[in-house]
Amino acid sequence: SAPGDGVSTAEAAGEPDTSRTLTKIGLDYPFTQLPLYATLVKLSTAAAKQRDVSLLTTSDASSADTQATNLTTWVTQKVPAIVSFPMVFEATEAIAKRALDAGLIWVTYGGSLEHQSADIQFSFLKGGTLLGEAAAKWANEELGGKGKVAFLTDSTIQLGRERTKGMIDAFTKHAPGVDVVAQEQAIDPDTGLSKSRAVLAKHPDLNLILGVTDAAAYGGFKALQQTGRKATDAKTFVGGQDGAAPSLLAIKQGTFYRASAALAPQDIANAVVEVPLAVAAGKAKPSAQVPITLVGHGDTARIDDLLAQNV
Amino acid sequence: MTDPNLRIRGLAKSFGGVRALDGVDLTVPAGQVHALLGHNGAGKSTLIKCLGGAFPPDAGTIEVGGRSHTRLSPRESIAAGVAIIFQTLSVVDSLTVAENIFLGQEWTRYATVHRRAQEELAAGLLERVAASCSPRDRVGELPMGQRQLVEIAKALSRSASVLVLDEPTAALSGAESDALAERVEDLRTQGLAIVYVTHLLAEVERLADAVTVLRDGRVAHHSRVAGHTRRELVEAIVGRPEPLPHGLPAGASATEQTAASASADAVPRAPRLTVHGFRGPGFGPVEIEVAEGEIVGLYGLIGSGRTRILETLFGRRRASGGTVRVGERAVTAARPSDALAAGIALVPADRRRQGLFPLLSAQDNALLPTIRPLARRGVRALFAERRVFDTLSRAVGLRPARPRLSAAAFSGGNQQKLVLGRWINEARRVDVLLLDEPTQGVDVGARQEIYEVVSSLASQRGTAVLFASSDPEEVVALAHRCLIVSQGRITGELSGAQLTEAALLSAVHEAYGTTTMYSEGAA
Amino acid sequence: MTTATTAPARRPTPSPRALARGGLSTLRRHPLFVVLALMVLVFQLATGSFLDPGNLRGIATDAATLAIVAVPLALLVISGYLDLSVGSTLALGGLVAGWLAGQQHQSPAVAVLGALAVGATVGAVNGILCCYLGLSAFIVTLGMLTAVRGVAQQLFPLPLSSFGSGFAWLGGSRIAGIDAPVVIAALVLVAGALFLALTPSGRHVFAIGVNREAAYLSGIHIRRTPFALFVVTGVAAALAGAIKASVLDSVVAGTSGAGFELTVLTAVLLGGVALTGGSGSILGVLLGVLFLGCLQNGLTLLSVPTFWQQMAQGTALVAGAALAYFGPRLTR
Amino acid sequence: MTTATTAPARRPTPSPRALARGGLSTLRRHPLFVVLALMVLVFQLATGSFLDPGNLRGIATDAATLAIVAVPLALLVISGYLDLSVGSTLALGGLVAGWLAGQQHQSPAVAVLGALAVGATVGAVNGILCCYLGLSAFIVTLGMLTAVRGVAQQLFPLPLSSFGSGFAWLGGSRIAGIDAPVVIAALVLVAGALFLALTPSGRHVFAIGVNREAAYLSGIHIRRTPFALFVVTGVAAALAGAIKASVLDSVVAGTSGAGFELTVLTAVLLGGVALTGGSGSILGVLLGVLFLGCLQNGLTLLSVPTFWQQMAQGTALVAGAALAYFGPRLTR
Ligand SMILES: Nc1ncnc2c1ncn2[C@@H]1O[C@H](COP(=O)(O)OP(=O)(O)OP(=O)(O)O)[C@@H](O)[C@H]1O
Ligand SMILES: Nc1ncnc2c1ncn2[C@@H]1O[C@H](COP(=O)(O)OP(=O)(O)OP(=O)(O)O)[C@@H](O)[C@H]1O
Ligand SMILES: [Mg+2]
Ligand SMILES: [Mg+2]
Repeated sequence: SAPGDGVSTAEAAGEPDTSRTLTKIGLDYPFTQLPLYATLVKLSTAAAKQRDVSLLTTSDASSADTQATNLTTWVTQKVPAIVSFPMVFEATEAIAKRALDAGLIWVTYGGSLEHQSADIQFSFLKGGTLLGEAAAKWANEELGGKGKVAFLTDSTIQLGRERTKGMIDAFTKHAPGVDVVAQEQAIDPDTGLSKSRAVLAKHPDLNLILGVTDAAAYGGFKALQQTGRKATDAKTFVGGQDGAAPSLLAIKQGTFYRASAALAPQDIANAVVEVPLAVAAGKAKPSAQVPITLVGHGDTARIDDLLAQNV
Repeated sequence: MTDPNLRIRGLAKSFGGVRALDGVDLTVPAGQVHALLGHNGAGKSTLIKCLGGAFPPDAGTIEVGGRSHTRLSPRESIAAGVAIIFQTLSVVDSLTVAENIFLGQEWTRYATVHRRAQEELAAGLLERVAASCSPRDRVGELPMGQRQLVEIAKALSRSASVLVLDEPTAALSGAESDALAERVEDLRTQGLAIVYVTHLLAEVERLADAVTVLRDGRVAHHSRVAGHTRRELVEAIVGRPEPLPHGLPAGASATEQTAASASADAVPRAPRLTVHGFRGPGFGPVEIEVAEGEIVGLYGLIGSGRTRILETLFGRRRASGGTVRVGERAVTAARPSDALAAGIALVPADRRRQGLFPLLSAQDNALLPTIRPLARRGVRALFAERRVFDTLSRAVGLRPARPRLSAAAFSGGNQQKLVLGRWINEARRVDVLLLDEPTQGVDVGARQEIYEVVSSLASQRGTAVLFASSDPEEVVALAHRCLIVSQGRITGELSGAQLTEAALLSAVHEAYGTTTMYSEGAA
Repeated sequence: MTTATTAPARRPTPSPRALARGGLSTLRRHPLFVVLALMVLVFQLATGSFLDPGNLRGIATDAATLAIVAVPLALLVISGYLDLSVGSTLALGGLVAGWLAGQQHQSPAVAVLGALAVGATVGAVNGILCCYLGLSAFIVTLGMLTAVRGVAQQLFPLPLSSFGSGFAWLGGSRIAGIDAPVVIAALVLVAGALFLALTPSGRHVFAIGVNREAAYLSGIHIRRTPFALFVVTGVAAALAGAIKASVLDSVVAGTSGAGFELTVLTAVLLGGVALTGGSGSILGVLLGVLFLGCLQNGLTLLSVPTFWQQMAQGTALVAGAALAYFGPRLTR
Repeated sequence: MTTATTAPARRPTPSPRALARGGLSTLRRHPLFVVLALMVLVFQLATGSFLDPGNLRGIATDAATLAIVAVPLALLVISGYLDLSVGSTLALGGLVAGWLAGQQHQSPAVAVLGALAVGATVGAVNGILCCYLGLSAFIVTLGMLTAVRGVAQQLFPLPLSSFGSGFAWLGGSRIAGIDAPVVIAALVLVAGALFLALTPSGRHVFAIGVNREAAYLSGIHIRRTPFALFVVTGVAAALAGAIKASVLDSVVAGTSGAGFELTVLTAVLLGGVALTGGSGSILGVLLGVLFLGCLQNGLTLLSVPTFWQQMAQGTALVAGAALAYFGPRLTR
């Protein structure tokens, strides 16, 4: 359903005065172990301060159960606006409904729910697709559409499944001649490294490693280097998603780490503060779309910009 | 009901290469007490464990009350009417006395444990075995002797037709042993078949109708008791036709001889251990002086405070006052390592909890505190360790003398030798040796050998030995001098020609007056 | 109940005075009481809303699933075993219940029974491997944790949701004003306490944990009893999964109950159950569960920043252990 | 080494025949050998490339960090304790080393020493709480796991990378054709085995684990020895972290070493170290480490789908435990 519905629901159930002033926004981002988390909290807190709003955070430690517990606590405590990135969208529907029923503002982050005031959208599928397409294009140009690719995937959470699907579908569609030699679960550099090493032992001539996260892909990047691949090898392509600092640096240095599907943390932080404020102010279309872009070797300025946000 | 009796035929059991039982026959008719004797490691406990279902025998049959079994599970054994007191206590520390007595055979009402009924019954049983603990005490907090009595009460609680007791008196003093003997005689008249394992020949003489001696897993001797002398039994146990070892009191003459030799030794020498005004929770003040090379016994009833005195001297418990000197040096032992640093060592009474490392090898068990002193530049001296172990195992007659066998696989008496060996080996010097029930469960032959080792430690190295014992025979055989302990105080002293079994027994009797000896426990 | 739940406690003549003394000694045996009370006080003073009925209800509902699994797990630990597979069993139970209710349109009762059957199966496998074959419970149940999660994800690769209003009853209805999960948890706690205190098998659980050999020689079923506890633990985990599925109206194979095994085990151990077996009480387990529930809730209420929250959580665990262990300890 | 590493073993007269017999009895004591050999055979037959030098090198490097922590952890478990905080200590160690080398431009030696100092500190805190204050090692180190991770993320919220070529030496250089981490792991293994077999303290570790009370009465330092082992375990975890940081040329506070504690503990327990303390050997630990390393690698080589891989891993754990436990067991 359209986000507008959510807003009207919220207002119908909420206080009578139409222009609410928000003093508190709760940001519930579950993946506290990711580097993005710290950056996001920092930038959002700063953005919220500018608008005289204080920002609350949860500590979900990547546990869907803890997330549900913490969200329930917030709803019970009537935190006036909640921005939540549900680890499991289906599991959050009931809580979001309760929040709306209690007259709170509910902003879904990274997708949309049936019950919500607004959402902050970015397509994980699109991030994967961007990477897959870029890699396929490179394979067609540099390898003549032949070669071997390994995917570092994630099938445990929704975000991961979407990114994985976008990446693999786009790549295999645009570069059908490249052999897919492995699809291995890996989201952190350690696992990325050891899985890539195993794949390389069997396929020393592996050309591409595409990761569902930059962290995993970085592990693959190191595995290739450790099997003797020169950091600037022309027949090798590593790409990931997130826009994590080590990967951005590797791209900037012109290595065979060639691409990352990156989100700008500042854009997200702004949306985290502005979307609930827009809902509170009764704006017509409060939802926001955060762009995902692919950064590659040429994009030095963009990389510097992204790195500057990671402080 | 069938005629309750026990018939074992051709029982065999091996552990790895060791034949613990090798075709043993044993028949116990109803209304008879059958003593089962044998050296440490002869296979007595193994036979009993086969009977109790602890493990299956390799061959042979066990016939109880007319039904024959080739193997029994513990439940089948209980159902067949066998009640057993195992050598290593099988009580559960964190449960109460009553719960332990009825473990596995709970009295229930509406499918729940009928606590009150159990406690009332338990109180009766405890009274019958002259135990001073309450049915609601936690077993883990009781001293060894009381735990042994709980175990006996547990066996008595079952309406059994066969009762087996594996060294039931090893941790008991005279009074409790007497109470137990009366119980056993009662049960015999009630028609139970009773198997009684012991190393104390006096008990055999008092209780047994027949006797079987095992040696290395085979029946070495079988007879009715009447008409046999101690000498013949000892010969059968030790397996050598040798004269009764001196100091084994077969009668007054031997006792006098020991006493005489002790007093001959008693040339006044420098005091090695001096304890003055020593107090602690539940005992004291006590004054003890042990000279260089002197062996002093502490004799008293169960719960009289001997263990507490020894443990406090060793720093295992906190003293509340008094001074302790080793030679000229004043010692304040806040923990055992302090005491050891001052040259005081203790062989504790509770072998299983305080002494043994069941998973470790025999050599590690015997040499644990010796490894560091033997080591050179921080590296273990493996050859020296082996040499010390070999000497020790010869001196105490360890069986089997296998250094790498884990301690859990040794028989009870041999485990005791390992624990003792920790402080009486040649490589570990101590100035003051405290022994608490040093030879519990050790067979007659080895007991003599241990007395000799301890005596030579005293005479050759000048070690001062202070030991607690519940066995008057042992006190007479080992001690130069004996202190009578009663309710935490020293109430008398016997030495020289006065030191006889009879004197000891009457001394404790006087000290207590009547038989009430319940002392409020962990005060 | 207080005294009755504790291992070697019993009450022969419950006079008012004895009861008061019992209460005091219970306090001394469970210093976590004090820690918990202090924590509640601090949270209430700092937030002003910790003790609001709504908040307490939230804590209780969360603690409920924890308690349901913690009770049988505590029994298992007392008897000297361990089950690390409960997190995955919880997920599988929730998935099966949800699948039956949502996709197969079965009645809620059938859905729950289906989940319980699956839980019992996992528990039975654990039990056979650990009790009858004598394998290390740690490794076996850790293996099962991985394997069952794999099975769950293989069978249900996509999230399940919308189980219908009938199934929602399990997690959402109120019985005498109290949420159904809390009522179930209370029943489980009482059942566990009564079992330990009053039945012969309850005594046997302790005996097996303290001295397996002695228990065996006393004719106790040293395999069957822990086996049954494994099965019950599996059933409880599956029940908790079904409840969670009902509350959230959805289940995801990959994340449901992830890490739950450690949380439950922590609650059990905080509650004074020894990992080496042989001691523990249901009252302690309840305290451990409440401690974790209140801590999580209070820190969120205070909106402590994440990393500080992690530090606080770690420190609170240590402090909880410290106070819980200092009380009844002997000097050495 | 074979006999010398096992608990109650030593050899007075090492004749060739005795050695052969020793080898056989070692095999009987460590049936995991057979399991491992079988697994290697199956993987080699199925993939054809499992035994390639390149692949073996990969397995060895992965197993190296595991072994470095597994050895001191095994000693700790033998003495009756446990350390679950190694995953977070590993992360903190890696971060400190990386920060010193990368951002502070310190020499690699200083960077590594800094990491080790931090590891020693974490270990000392664990040791004081568990050995001197007598708190439950499970809860304390679980609390430290959470708290140290919080500290790491608070101090280093952003990933660190590019530590310079000097620091890369630690993880990347080769000594006599063997990767530096493997050489370090070999040294740690040998040191651990020699410690257990040849030093008095090695015996004390066993004695404390088997019977603390008896060890205390034998005058052994029942607190100081395990305390030292906690410190060494912390140091080893930090060293492993520095190595991992060097190999990856990056560290992420949130994910580095996450779950490592369970992997190490699994390796240790698979290797025959009893969780209840008192028994185990370094040879067994090595086998446990290799078992996990080969399993992970082989399943990846076979490109088994993720969920099947989980099931296979779980099953392999159980099978490993089964075979490792059946060999030397008595009937009951
Ligand atoms: N579990 C076991 N494993 C290996 N050997 C064992 C085991 N149990 C007993 N043995 C061996 O069997 C033999 C008989 O032991 P048993 O305990 O029956 O002796 P015992 O006659 O009871 O001696 P004691 O008088 O010392 O109690 C001994 O050599 C002992 O070492
Ligand atoms: N009658 C008793 N009931 C309960 N506990 C007791 C009793 N007697 C002693 N204890 C406890 O047992 C421990 C050791 O007791 P104590 O030193 O008095 O024994 P003992 O004189 O060595 O007797 P024995 O060694 O013959 O059993 C102490 O902790 C003491 O509190
Ligand atoms: Mg015996
Ligand atoms: Mg005593």
